[in-house]
Amino acid sequence: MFGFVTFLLMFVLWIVMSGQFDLFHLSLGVISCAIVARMSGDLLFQDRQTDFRTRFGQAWRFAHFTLWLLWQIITANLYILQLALTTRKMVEVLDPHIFSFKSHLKTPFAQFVLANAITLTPGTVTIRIVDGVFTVHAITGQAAGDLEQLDNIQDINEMERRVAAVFEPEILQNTGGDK
Amino acid sequence: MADFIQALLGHYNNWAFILLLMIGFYAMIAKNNLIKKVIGMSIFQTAIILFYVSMAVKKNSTIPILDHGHGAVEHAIDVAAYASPLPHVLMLTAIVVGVATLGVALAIIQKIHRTYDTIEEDEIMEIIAQ
Amino acid sequence: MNIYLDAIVVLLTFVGLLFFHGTTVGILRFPDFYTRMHAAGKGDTLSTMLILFGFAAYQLHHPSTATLLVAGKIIFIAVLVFIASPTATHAIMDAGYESEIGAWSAKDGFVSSCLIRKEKGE
Amino acid sequence: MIQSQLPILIIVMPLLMALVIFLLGHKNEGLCFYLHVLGMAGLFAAALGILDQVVTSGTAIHYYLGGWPAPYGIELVIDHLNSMVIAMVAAVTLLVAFYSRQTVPAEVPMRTEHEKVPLRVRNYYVLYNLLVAGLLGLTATGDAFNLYVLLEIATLSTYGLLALGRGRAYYATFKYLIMGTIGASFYLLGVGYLFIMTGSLNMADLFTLLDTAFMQQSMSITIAFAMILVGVWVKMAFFPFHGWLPNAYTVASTTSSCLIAPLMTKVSVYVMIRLMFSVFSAQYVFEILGWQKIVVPMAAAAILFGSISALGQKNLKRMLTYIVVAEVGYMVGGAWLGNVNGYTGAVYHILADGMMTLCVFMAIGAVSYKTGDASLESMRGIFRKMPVTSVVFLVGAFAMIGIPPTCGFFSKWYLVTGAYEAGQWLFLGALLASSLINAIIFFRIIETGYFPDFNKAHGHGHHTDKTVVAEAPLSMLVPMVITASSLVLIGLFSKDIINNLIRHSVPPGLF
Amino acid sequence: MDTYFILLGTALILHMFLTLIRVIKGPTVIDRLIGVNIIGTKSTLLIIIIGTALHRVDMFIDIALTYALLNFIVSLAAARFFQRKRTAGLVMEKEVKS
Amino acid sequence: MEQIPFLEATPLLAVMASLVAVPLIALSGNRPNLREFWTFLAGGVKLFLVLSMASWILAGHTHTYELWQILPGISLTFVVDGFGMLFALVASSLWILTSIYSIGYMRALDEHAQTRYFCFFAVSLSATLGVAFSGNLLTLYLFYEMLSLSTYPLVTHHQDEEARSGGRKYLTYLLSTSIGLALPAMLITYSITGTLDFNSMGVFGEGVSKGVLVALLLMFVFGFSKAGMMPFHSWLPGAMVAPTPVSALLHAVAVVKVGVFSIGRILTGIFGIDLMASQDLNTIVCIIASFTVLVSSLIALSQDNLKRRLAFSTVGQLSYIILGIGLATKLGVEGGMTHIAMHAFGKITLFFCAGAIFVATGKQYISQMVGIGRRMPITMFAFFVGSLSVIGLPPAGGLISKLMMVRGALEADMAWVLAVYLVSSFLNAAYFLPIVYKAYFCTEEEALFENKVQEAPLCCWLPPAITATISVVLFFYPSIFLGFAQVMMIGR
Amino acid sequence: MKVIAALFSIVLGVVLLVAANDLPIWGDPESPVSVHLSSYFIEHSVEQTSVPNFVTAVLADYRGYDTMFETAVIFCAGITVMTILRRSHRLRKKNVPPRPVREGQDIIICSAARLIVPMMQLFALYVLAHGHHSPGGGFQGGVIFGASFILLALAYDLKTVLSRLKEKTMMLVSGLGVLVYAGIGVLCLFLGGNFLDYSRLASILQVTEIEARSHGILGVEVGVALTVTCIMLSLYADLASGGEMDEGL
Ligand code: NA
Ligand code: NA
Repeated sequence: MFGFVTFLLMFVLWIVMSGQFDLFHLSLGVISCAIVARMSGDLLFQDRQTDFRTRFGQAWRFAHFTLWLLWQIITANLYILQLALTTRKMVEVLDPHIFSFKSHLKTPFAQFVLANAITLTPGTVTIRIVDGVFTVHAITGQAAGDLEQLDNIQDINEMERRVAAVFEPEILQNTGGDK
Repeated sequence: MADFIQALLGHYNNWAFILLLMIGFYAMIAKNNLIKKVIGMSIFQTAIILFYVSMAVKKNSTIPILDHGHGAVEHAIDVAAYASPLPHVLMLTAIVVGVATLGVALAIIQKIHRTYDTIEEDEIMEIIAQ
Repeated sequence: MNIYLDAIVVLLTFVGLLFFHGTTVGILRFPDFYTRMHAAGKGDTLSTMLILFGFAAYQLHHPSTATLLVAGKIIFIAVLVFIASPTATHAIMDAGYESEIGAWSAKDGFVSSCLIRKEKGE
Repeated sequence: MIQSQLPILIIVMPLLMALVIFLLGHKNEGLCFYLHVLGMAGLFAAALGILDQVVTSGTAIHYYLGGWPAPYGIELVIDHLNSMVIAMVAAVTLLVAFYSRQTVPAEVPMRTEHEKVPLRVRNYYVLYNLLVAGLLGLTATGDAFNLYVLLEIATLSTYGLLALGRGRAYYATFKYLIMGTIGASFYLLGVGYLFIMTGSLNMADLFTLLDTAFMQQSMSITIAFAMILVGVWVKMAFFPFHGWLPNAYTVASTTSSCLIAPLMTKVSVYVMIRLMFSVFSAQYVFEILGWQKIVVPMAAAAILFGSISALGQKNLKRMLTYIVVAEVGYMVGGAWLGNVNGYTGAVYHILADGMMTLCVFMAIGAVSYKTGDASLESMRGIFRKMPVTSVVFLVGAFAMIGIPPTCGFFSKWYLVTGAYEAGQWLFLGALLASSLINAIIFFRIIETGYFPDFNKAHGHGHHTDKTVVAEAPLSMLVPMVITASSLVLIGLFSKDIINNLIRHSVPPGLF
Repeated sequence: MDTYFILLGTALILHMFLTLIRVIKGPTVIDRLIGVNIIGTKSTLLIIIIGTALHRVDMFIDIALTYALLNFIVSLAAARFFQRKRTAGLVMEKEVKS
Repeated sequence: MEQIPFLEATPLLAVMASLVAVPLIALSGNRPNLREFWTFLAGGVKLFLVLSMASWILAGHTHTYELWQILPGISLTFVVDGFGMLFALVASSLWILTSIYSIGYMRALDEHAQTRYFCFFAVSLSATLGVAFSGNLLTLYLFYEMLSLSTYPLVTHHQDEEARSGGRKYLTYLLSTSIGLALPAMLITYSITGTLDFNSMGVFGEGVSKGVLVALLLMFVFGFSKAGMMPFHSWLPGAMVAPTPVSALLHAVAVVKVGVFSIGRILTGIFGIDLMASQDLNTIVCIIASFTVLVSSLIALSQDNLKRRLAFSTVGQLSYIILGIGLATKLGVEGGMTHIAMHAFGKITLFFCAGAIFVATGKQYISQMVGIGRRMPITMFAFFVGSLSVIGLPPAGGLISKLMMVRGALEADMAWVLAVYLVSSFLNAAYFLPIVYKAYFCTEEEALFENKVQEAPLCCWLPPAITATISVVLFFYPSIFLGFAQVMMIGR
Repeated sequence: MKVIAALFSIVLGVVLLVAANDLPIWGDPESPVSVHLSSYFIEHSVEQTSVPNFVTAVLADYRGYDTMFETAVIFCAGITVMTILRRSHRLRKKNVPPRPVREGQDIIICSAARLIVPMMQLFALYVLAHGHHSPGGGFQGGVIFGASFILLALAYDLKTVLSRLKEKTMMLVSGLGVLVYAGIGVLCLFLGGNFLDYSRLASILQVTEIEARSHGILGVEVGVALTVTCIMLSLYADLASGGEMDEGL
């Protein structure tokens, strides 16, 4: 099943890339997709427990999340632009420091999304994840504040909440749900 | 002399490759660090590749792949419209050869490093001399 | 139609260029490796994506299967950049952190690698 | 059918054999040797076939790869000149193939229980076959760029073969790699200038295109020629570009040096001759450029330098490598004398020197195989211990010195005659001086091998300590003996070789 | 529009040269890596711009994609390499302080 | 065309006879008698083959056998003519005698590696005959080098430090001169003339400048340094470290005579007598030879080691021969050629005797040989006869050839050469006769030998006796060898 | 040394500048390079091989012989590096400087790699299959495919990749690639043509001779891709792990 889905996804990609729709090239496409599905079919879907209905839901929520993220990225870039082009001294505008927090997210993919989201959003960059503990570099105290404020394990920050809503809604129920 | 300078200016494209060639050649000979020598080697080869590829250039021509948009299969192919394919072909080969050599060179340097614990040529020479 | 499309193209690419400008100035101006990474990570991703979107839009000038597929491919590249760029940023950041590159702090100026090590809990 | 396909068979056979050994030798490493010998035997037969074809037909064979006509596709051109070189290469590789039976497993350890995937013996033979394919390919080709590709595959496999040696092999190989790349790059650059000026890569086509007043006056063409020359000179270790060779060949394993020393430099010399006369012309080289005034004295310097350096060496293999450097001077000088005798001597010496280098390297290899090193001291009393090896070495040494009827004499004959005719007295003197120095060098070894250790056995008369004969294994002796006899045969049949092959290949414009 | 693209390309190249300053200045290897990574990403764009200018973007798009992929892998590899080495930052620290 | 009374390939067979024996000798190494049988068989066959051609040659014919064309215009060719025949006859007949002597000598001293010794002996003989029958310079050069190399193991037979240095000197001189001088001279000759075949008219036509000729002449004369022309002579005394039979055969016959023969061949066959005379080349040769004759004789006087004294004597006598041929007159050339034979029999006798003394007493120095004549009468008598021949006194063959050379000098109007001959003969007498005198005519007290010293074994004294006898016979019947020399000069 | 090297470099530069004197003007459509052979290829390669990409046509057909050896060069480099870097067990024990071990997996990179690798591989195959029409072909496809494995190795470690693609298989396939190329050449030879004369494949493939050339080109490109893929990975594995084949970078 996962192999077949991979095959289908790959074939869509093939169609986009190929631009040749004669039988010869299509059959080459089928062969190619089969090869990829065979060789790397296990890569695309890491956990095999989730069924496809759940996955469709995730994809839908993820699209929403992406839109929000895009906006965040744009603000992040505006922020960078502002910092970079400021006439003030760096001492006045920057106050970088490194901090850690423990994430509630369980699946690697969710952690990955969270990490990259942190990186792309204003003021923070993920340095590493070790056993669910994120080490983050913040460019100013204010930027960090959002992520750092929580010492309480029960609490969850804004970013993590949004990611959890996409991939692991059950976490939100355990931690007290949406704020 | 004036003619000569004129000619040099007329072939400004050669300067880049000659400069790269000189840098690479110098690094290959003069650098003490084996890795830097190898980098020099790569620059040297790249310079030659640049030289060849620059030959392929034709004014007002495009890449040497038949443009389907112009329906060229039906009509006679306009030679002037395409850059020369041959230098590209040759350099594809040269690049591959360069990469192969680079790989072998790096493998040998690893071995040298393991044997002498250094990749500085003078230090290796000293060890050998002992 | 074409004028609007061109306007979109110019807008997207120009904003992209602007962010790229921010990135460039940022990595030149920011005081330490970590802060530079901020500029590089965010600015590079978005500016690249925006310019790519601009070119994808430009393909719609002559809409046909071929050009649509090209636009699709450009989008595909943008998706790739979206995944790859923050990942690369993280990898470089992690390498610098592991290498214990000295950090800059507003209070003390440069913090030596010892402090970084302390923060890492070693 | 097979007749007409021989030109490509000699190249594809070793290539395919490399792959077959690679694939089949994976399971059974012992199989590699047999496959290898089989392939080399077939190759030798094909090489003889092609030689016969050329001699019988009296014209060059053209083979169009992919069926594409000459300047557009790549063609193989086999004429009197390279059919001889091909036969030489095939013979050397076959002989070394036999020879390698014991030496390769001894020097390149077989797979053991604990090792992950070395399979070095298999890889050794694969590289060996690739080297042969490269050498034969570059000898047979009629395309200047194809020559570069094949030169590189030959060199690359050489790096592998050399790096399998011991001790300092890696550093020496690295230096070789850098120099080899410089050489190849210069060649490529030269070809680039030819290409930009003519638009062609086919040698015959280039020859035609270069045969105009404009081209002959062109500075770019002159510099193309210079670049190509420097390139092949580096590859053949022509003085003063020789620096890499002694180190690289000394530290190589026995089989590698037996294989590479006779072939690599000789084939490079062939390449130089081929390019001088088949791309450029005798008229261009000798009359328009007239560089023989510089190159022949350089060759003389190479000879003297090589010989004198050899004189100072304690390690026999190293000594031989310097002799190789000197011998390159012979051939380059001969080719640049600009007359028929010089040309004949140079081409004949490619054959002769290939075989005699093989002979002495094999003999020294056998000694070091038995005694564990290749110093002069290892030769002590070798005439008693290894009589056959000693005789083989003796024959090789005589050839190197130039004692008739070994082939070395005849090449010197033509070279000296050519030098005399060209009035190149320095070169003539260098030839004679090097013969003398070779005599001293080899005589010193022979003496060491002939006399017992004076510290052990005093006085004359009764040598009670009967040294036990400990000859090298038969797999080494047989090729050695064949090689040694070939030195005499090549000498005795020199007239036939010259009349039937070399004289037909003399380029127009030589007097 | 072609003119605009050429201007865009020129601006990109200009910025790439600016980025090159960071590559040259360092001070640590990893600082240089930042610059190289950015230049690589922007080269992808440059390829597409060239393709557009030549009206053969359908051909250049594959090259651009390849370049983007390889650039990612190269950056990743370099980062991994220096992460493993751990000394990349230390070596340069003296320079930073002085 | 007359039918030749022998096989076409006889010269080749004669050359090969001893070469074929080599493997046989080598294989029967552990059965000495069988081994020596092969040596004798080969010697006999060889001598027979040479003799079978003798009458044909004496009748004024020459026989050519072309074996193999080796270079354009140059073949491996055997030519049998008077000069070659003369030399071949001397060499092959003396081989048999030397073999007898060798057996006695080697077995008496229980030498090591006898098999090797006999093998290389045989190879050397082949090379010698090859030189004798060479039809052109290249063939000659080939066998010349073969001889140099195959005698090396003989010279260094003892394989001790002394042998090594002697052998080193030996090869150094021979190879360096042949490669450094003779080879280029040959090549230049070939370049100029396009041939290397021997021709009694010479190969250089008109128009070769005298400078080139002189240069070539010098290169040849010094290039074939087996002839021991000063200053390239010092290998010869050094090579005396060899066992005596080797010294005897090789240094009285094979090696040195090959050198002389080669030079003779070149003077007569490459330059040609007429050219020599007309271009005054003969004067140059004569001056070099005369110098060597006188100086070597003087050195010989001062040697106490018998073999070394003989060696320097040889150096002088070889130059006699060159001097004779160098006169470039009929009588001079004939005398020179004949002297090869005369000196060979005389000198080999002397060497045999020296060896016999060594075998019997272990003594090598002349000063230790006082009174030996009483203990070894036959040996010392043979020695006496041999020295007469070398000095040129009756009744020994040496006188005949010397007289011819003297007459040749007169014929050539070179009276000063006469003086050289006379002075040198006087010196010869001065270094030989005192040995004989002290051997026989010392007082009882002076004698250094005890009564138990006896003659050496039969194998050791018989050969010198035979050669001494032949020396005397040659005085009465010089035409045995003179005939061949005269054949060469027919028509002059 | 440095002065001499600099001197040599300058001499080289000057010589080349002098040579540049009578070269054709850059971009001149009448220059020999543009006219002599190249114009033939541009004019005829489509009608003779039905490959619109002139570079591919020349690379794999007109000069396919070069390309075969180029593949062999890669193969050669692969086994050379492998042979050089692998050590015998005995030697491995001592003399190995300890390398810092990387702790755990980097979730971020791993996840990104999992997403990218399949797409990359498909793209590689696309590049290989479309070499006739767009800039691509065996080398390019092979490089990308090989790079996809390298990406995986960077994200996880070498062992993971080698458990997916066994080293034995990898090496065998690399040889197989060259064999495919040379084998097609030999097949043409058996079908009565010259070596690499793909038009002879027409009888087997049941197409016209021109199309047979096109298919022949694809065939050899597949061979090239196989070799390049495997050797890319092999080179990375050997070089990055120093022949230990354990972790990679
Ligand atoms: Na190619
Ligand atoms: Na392609």
